[in-house]
Amino acid sequence: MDANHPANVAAQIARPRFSASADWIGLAAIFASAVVGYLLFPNNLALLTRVIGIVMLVLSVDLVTGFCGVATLGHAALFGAGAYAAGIAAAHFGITDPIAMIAAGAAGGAVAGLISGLVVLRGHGLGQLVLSIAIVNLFHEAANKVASWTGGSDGLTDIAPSPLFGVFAFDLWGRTAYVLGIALLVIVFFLLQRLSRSPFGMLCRGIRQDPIRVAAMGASVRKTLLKMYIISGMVAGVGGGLNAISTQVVGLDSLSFTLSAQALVMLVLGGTGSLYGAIIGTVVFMLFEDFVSAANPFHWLTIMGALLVGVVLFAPRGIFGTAAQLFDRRRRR
Amino acid sequence: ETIKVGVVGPFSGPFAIQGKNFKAGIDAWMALNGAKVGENDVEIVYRDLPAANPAQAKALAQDLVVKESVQYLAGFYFTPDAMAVTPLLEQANVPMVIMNAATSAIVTKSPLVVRTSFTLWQTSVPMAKVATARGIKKVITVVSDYGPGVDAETAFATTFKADGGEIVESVRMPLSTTDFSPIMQRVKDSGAEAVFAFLPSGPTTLGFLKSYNENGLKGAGIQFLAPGDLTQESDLPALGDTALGVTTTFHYSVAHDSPENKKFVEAARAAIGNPAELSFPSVGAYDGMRVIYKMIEATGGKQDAAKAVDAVKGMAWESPRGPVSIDPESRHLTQNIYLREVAKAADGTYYNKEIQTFANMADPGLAAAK
Amino acid sequence: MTAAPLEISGLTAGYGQTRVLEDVSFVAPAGARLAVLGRNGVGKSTLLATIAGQTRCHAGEIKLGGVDIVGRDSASRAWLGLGYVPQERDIFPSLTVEENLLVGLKDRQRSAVEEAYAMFPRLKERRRNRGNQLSGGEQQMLTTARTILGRPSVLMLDEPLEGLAPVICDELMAALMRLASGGEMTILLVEQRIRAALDFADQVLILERGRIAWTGTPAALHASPQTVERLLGVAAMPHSVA
Amino acid sequence: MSAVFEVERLSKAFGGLAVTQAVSLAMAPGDRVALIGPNGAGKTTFVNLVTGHLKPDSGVVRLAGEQLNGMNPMQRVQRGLVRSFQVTRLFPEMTPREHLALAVLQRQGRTGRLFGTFWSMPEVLEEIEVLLRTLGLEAAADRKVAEIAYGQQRLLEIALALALRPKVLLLDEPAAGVPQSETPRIESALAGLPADLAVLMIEHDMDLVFRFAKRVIVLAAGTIIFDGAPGDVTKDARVREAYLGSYADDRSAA
Amino acid sequence: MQSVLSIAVDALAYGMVLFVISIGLSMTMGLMRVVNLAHGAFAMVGGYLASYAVRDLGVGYVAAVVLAVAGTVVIAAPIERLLYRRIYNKPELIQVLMTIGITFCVIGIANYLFGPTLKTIPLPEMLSGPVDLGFRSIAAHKLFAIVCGLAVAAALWYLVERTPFGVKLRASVDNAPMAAALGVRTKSVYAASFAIAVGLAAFGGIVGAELLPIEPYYALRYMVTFLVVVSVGGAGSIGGALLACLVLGAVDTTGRYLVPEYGEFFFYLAVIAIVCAFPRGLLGRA
Ligand SMILES: Nc1ncnc2c1ncn2[C@@H]1O[C@H](COP(=O)(O)OP(=O)(O)OP(=O)(O)O)[C@@H](O)[C@H]1O
Ligand SMILES: Nc1ncnc2c1ncn2[C@@H]1O[C@H](COP(=O)(O)OP(=O)(O)OP(=O)(O)O)[C@@H](O)[C@H]1O
Ligand SMILES: [Mg+2]
Ligand SMILES: [Mg+2]
Repeated sequence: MDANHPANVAAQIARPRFSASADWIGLAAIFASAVVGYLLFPNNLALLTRVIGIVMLVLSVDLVTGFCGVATLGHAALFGAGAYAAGIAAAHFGITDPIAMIAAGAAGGAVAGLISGLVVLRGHGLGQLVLSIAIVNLFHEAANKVASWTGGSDGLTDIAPSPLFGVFAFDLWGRTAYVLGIALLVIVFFLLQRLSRSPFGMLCRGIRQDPIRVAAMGASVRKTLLKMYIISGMVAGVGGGLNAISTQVVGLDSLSFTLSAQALVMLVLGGTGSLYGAIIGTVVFMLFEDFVSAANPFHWLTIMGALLVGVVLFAPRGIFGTAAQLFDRRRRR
Repeated sequence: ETIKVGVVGPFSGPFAIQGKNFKAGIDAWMALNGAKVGENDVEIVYRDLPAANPAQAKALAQDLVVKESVQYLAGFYFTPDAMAVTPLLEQANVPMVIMNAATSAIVTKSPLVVRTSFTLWQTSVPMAKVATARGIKKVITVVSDYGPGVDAETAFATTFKADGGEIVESVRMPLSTTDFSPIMQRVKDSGAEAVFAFLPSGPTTLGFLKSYNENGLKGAGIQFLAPGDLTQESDLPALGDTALGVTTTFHYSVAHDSPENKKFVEAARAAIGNPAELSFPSVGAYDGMRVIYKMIEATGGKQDAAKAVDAVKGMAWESPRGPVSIDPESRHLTQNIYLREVAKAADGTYYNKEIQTFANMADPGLAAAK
Repeated sequence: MTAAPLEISGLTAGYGQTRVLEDVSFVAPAGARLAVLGRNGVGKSTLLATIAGQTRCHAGEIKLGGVDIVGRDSASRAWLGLGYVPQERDIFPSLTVEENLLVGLKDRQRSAVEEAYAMFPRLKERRRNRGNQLSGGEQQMLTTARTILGRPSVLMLDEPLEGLAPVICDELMAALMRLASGGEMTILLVEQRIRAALDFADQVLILERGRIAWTGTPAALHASPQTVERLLGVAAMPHSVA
Repeated sequence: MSAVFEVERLSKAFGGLAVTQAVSLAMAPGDRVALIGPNGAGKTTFVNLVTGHLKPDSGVVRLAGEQLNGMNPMQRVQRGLVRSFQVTRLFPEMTPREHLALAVLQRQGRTGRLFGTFWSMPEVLEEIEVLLRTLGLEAAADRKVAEIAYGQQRLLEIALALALRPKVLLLDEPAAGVPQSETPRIESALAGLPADLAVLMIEHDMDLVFRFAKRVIVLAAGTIIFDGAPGDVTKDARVREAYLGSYADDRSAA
Repeated sequence: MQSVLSIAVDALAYGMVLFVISIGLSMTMGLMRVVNLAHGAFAMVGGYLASYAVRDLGVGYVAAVVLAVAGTVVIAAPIERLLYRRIYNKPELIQVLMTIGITFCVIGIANYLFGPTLKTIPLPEMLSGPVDLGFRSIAAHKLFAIVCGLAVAAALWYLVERTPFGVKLRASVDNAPMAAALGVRTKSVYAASFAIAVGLAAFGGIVGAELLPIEPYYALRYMVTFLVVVSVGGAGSIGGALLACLVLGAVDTTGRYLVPEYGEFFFYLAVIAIVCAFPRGLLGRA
């Protein structure tokens, strides 16, 4: 009888593969690579900060695409909304405190996420993809049109964030921006790890695999996805805000289809459905791009293309996905 | 000692031809003037920025300054990219020489910015004068809906109206437009005597000019006025007869008749490989290099941005495009603007034939902004 | 003497690293009606799928009419005379019933689809409907009929009775019996309904964790209730009508 | 008699084909009804109409007195009308345990939670364990569904429906693909269902039907041709001809 | 009235050009279930080959079209064999990654071989002049595009819906292992239909070159438009693609005439409206 006591039952069941310690190891790995990045490339911090901003965008794509199965080629709308929200707060309302700007970015991203979600979730499959393209293009056009707020195609300038905590100024070497970026990334990553384990995260994965089954369990597919879209918007918005702070300009490119498509490519490159995949994909893509485009500014696109093709051929689940699979296989033997 | 110059431009991507022209202009300069200023070697470090992307522009500039330790930043095809970099200059102690980006306001963002290209105000205002001189009363403007297009429209309309002309309609079309028939129909229906147009050079200009012909506007006697971006030399082979007779105003024609230009074109064509690809960004780059060499000379190779910029204020020389000088106050280039017409040469190639000169134009855009 | 239609020896197969079948060997003579039985998950479906070329064969030999087919792809196996009706009702959802049948024809005349309609009149009524608009049972009829139309020399059916109304089951089993008794066709039947399978088969093969655990005739199986109990987990054998 | 579930004159046609024609039925709590009929008679369609996966042309569906027309499938499930699918619909990359966790959490309205996991909720774990045991799925509990045999997937399909603790349970061929050796598990699971739950089961396995059902409804060409006790159904000439075939002989012989 | 008619003509011409180029993509995406973002790249290759044939080899227009289409298919065949074959039946996102990679490579190579400038395909006398329609004149090449579009639509429809090949293709796509088990040589079927789709892309690239001129970035520049058209129509549906092209062509053209500065808005709002009303595209397969 006693064996059936809830606590005992729980104790009898082997916990699954993941465990809290793996989470901490992951966070520690991110932190460690951040420190290594800082020490090894003290002169590339601007690039690295930009990478962090884009990592947030790609994480945000992962939330809807990798976890929920909603394909999107329009996620830059969320990122750009965050960037413009932070930039406009600073340039037009004098809100120059970096933390407040990040908050503005997150809020802007969340609102854009809500709008995108409301539209995109009305479609299925390819329809979704096209709706997302339409959304990002509409956002882009709108930002171009209200040039008095956004600076139009000349970009939004005059963003001058005040020093972080009133002490650390955003300088040429970009140290402050980098440290701020890393701190934000670690926080966001920690929260997303939690999220992906949570009942909500599980429900989302269920939706990706079979939405009809989820509905047959009495859960609302639309509401769940919309919620995820808003969360995803906040994550992208933080990235956009970070970008606005570190570059002090926001351009229309941050709302572009191109950026959206790149983000998706980075995600698939790293491996969908895993937070690590999103980070690894972005870092590999951007550093590789930076490296080859500096090495050969004229023909690097071909090499980039070859990389993508190579990944599909030799690591069809993306870099992280395939590595994890290999590791798993080896361990099982 | 080696002095590094960081050049940011579109070397791949849809605008690669413009980046190629940057490089051709720079190579031409170095071929003609050597890679040494006094004791110092000059080395160019290129960074690719395929499309307008201020965040990346800033990251690249930072990378150039901090890691490559460049003493000069140059290039910049798009305005937002240049704008993104200006806040860095002071702290980095680096002057920036703009070889293309054409929005007037950039030079006001930092005292360390010098421009050797042109602004859309500079090239559009003379076109309004031409229209008035031709006795045209009603014009419709058609521009691409982005910064430079709006600049061109404003510049033209302001000047034309001040001279008593009438703008019957102002059309702004999305950059992505590919089919211009409906726009031409609209031009036709507007009752204007001439159309003032601006599109970024590239694939769409072909369709635009074709539509102009095919929809019978040319036949109906509606004149075509535009800044020279529309008849960029590299597009002329593709435009072919379609462009014949189109008149544009611009600061530079590859066919400009002067010994200085002959020398330049020869060197630049050798550098670019395909002679047909040479066009205006190359001359901005060529003159930009002249300015940078002067700066190096003035500072003796020491990094001192303010001194370097001061040294070129008021500098005047004979450029391949004609006589030019740097306005000491705005640090923008005062230059001649030419009215040109697309013509066919004896060897069957097309070129922009200069038919009228507007001498010593400063940037009217800066004046208008005040 | 001509080679047997189907000869399996030492067959080992599975998914990725996991092995599902271990060293399975048997021979099906011409016109044989072989029933493959076994508990849930012992590898019955895997056996058929491996023979059909849909699952990788790790080791062993599969001979079809004397030809070793291990290296060949499914399509060539089909042209060599193998017919396979999978368990999961693999109809083509966006094709109409008639088009589904056409795919199975191989190079036969289009008019041959009438044979399928004769076997299952229900399909004829629904001939213009798309596959995904069919009821479960209709889909089952369609998969079976489609494969039979290709006139295979060896026909493998994975639970063809699932989801069929009792009357239709009777008719299908009768039709299969007719096909086999002509001697042209050798039939391999995996079926959960033990009684139906035993009524049909002339030889029984029971799998247990990927290995052949028992072979014999239906009569012998009837005579040994403890085998049934042990290998199939069914306490009392439902008695046969025959 | 107080009906928990009522259907009135439900009709549906696809193009020209009337698949459901004015079907009416009522079920009381605790009812055990089998819905049988020839292939293509409209049984699955009937279930789809009731659960909201298809929109009826006319007719009314009521659950515990509340009219369900116009509600989507999800809302119907939330009110206690739960189904299983004829062709399994599961999450291929999740384990049975995770499936059940999701179902249990959903029933408790906890799937919106952003933090915490079911592994740290002992009462949820225990409920899952009980369900797994009932259907004999313990061994497969932590393997991906894509890797477990089809028969076990069918069992999981039933477990999922049970985890939602419905008022009315609609089972579409729950035993199809389940080997005879395993059908007792299903039967025992069904036997162990709460006494006040109304169950409607579609099934072609007559042995199971006759052991389970207290009432049999026969649907043919979209209309109910028989509604009565299991004992009487084999005697009905129309049913024998349209559906049962030799089975009826067997059974009367037995 | 005059201008309404005039707009209608423009809309039709624009729509049909879009159709000619997009229909091959509709085939790969809808029938082969491959999100082939390299479609534009193949259209571009066709354009380059045709331009090269006419300008540098001095071949006649018709011969150049045939040569270019055939040439593109020949170039694409090994790519299909080595790369595409690995991504049939793979998740869409993997297909996106691979085909974007291919596109990048094609762009890079085109840039290297032909330079970054525009390439035109000189038209024969017959197609280059305007044709008088009574109320206005229209470029002859636009009429040509309309005719080509209709011809392609009809031929493709027949092939897919009425021939045994079409049945085998659709069966292979629905369920490749099962089709193979029934004796369909799925690999050859895929290779053949891929060749057809690529041929159509090349043909569209050539016929549409007057509106969408050939340059290295062609491959990416118009991809979004093609993707939108195909999805709005419903991938794999020929009628759907045709309808989508006409509707979107009309919206785009009218918007551009009436309110050019909001042209994009109307186009994308129309896209959103249509997709919301028809989540699987106008005539999409379920
Ligand atoms: N795709 C797969 N990947 C990994 N393992 C699999 C896969 N398909 C089946 N298996 C495993 O192989 C074993 C045999 O499965 P198979 O489907 O052949 O059984 P079966 O005898 O047909 O069972 P059933 O009677 O339930 O249909 C099972 O343990 C199953 O878990
Ligand atoms: N979407 C649809 N369009 C057209 N006809 C359909 C559609 N869905 C079902 N049908 C037809 O309706 C009839 C009833 O189908 P249904 O699935 O309800 O049958 P069923 O009684 O469940 O049969 P089975 O026992 O074989 O599962 C079938 O003939 C089927 O072909
Ligand atoms: Mg099986
Ligand atoms: Mg059914």
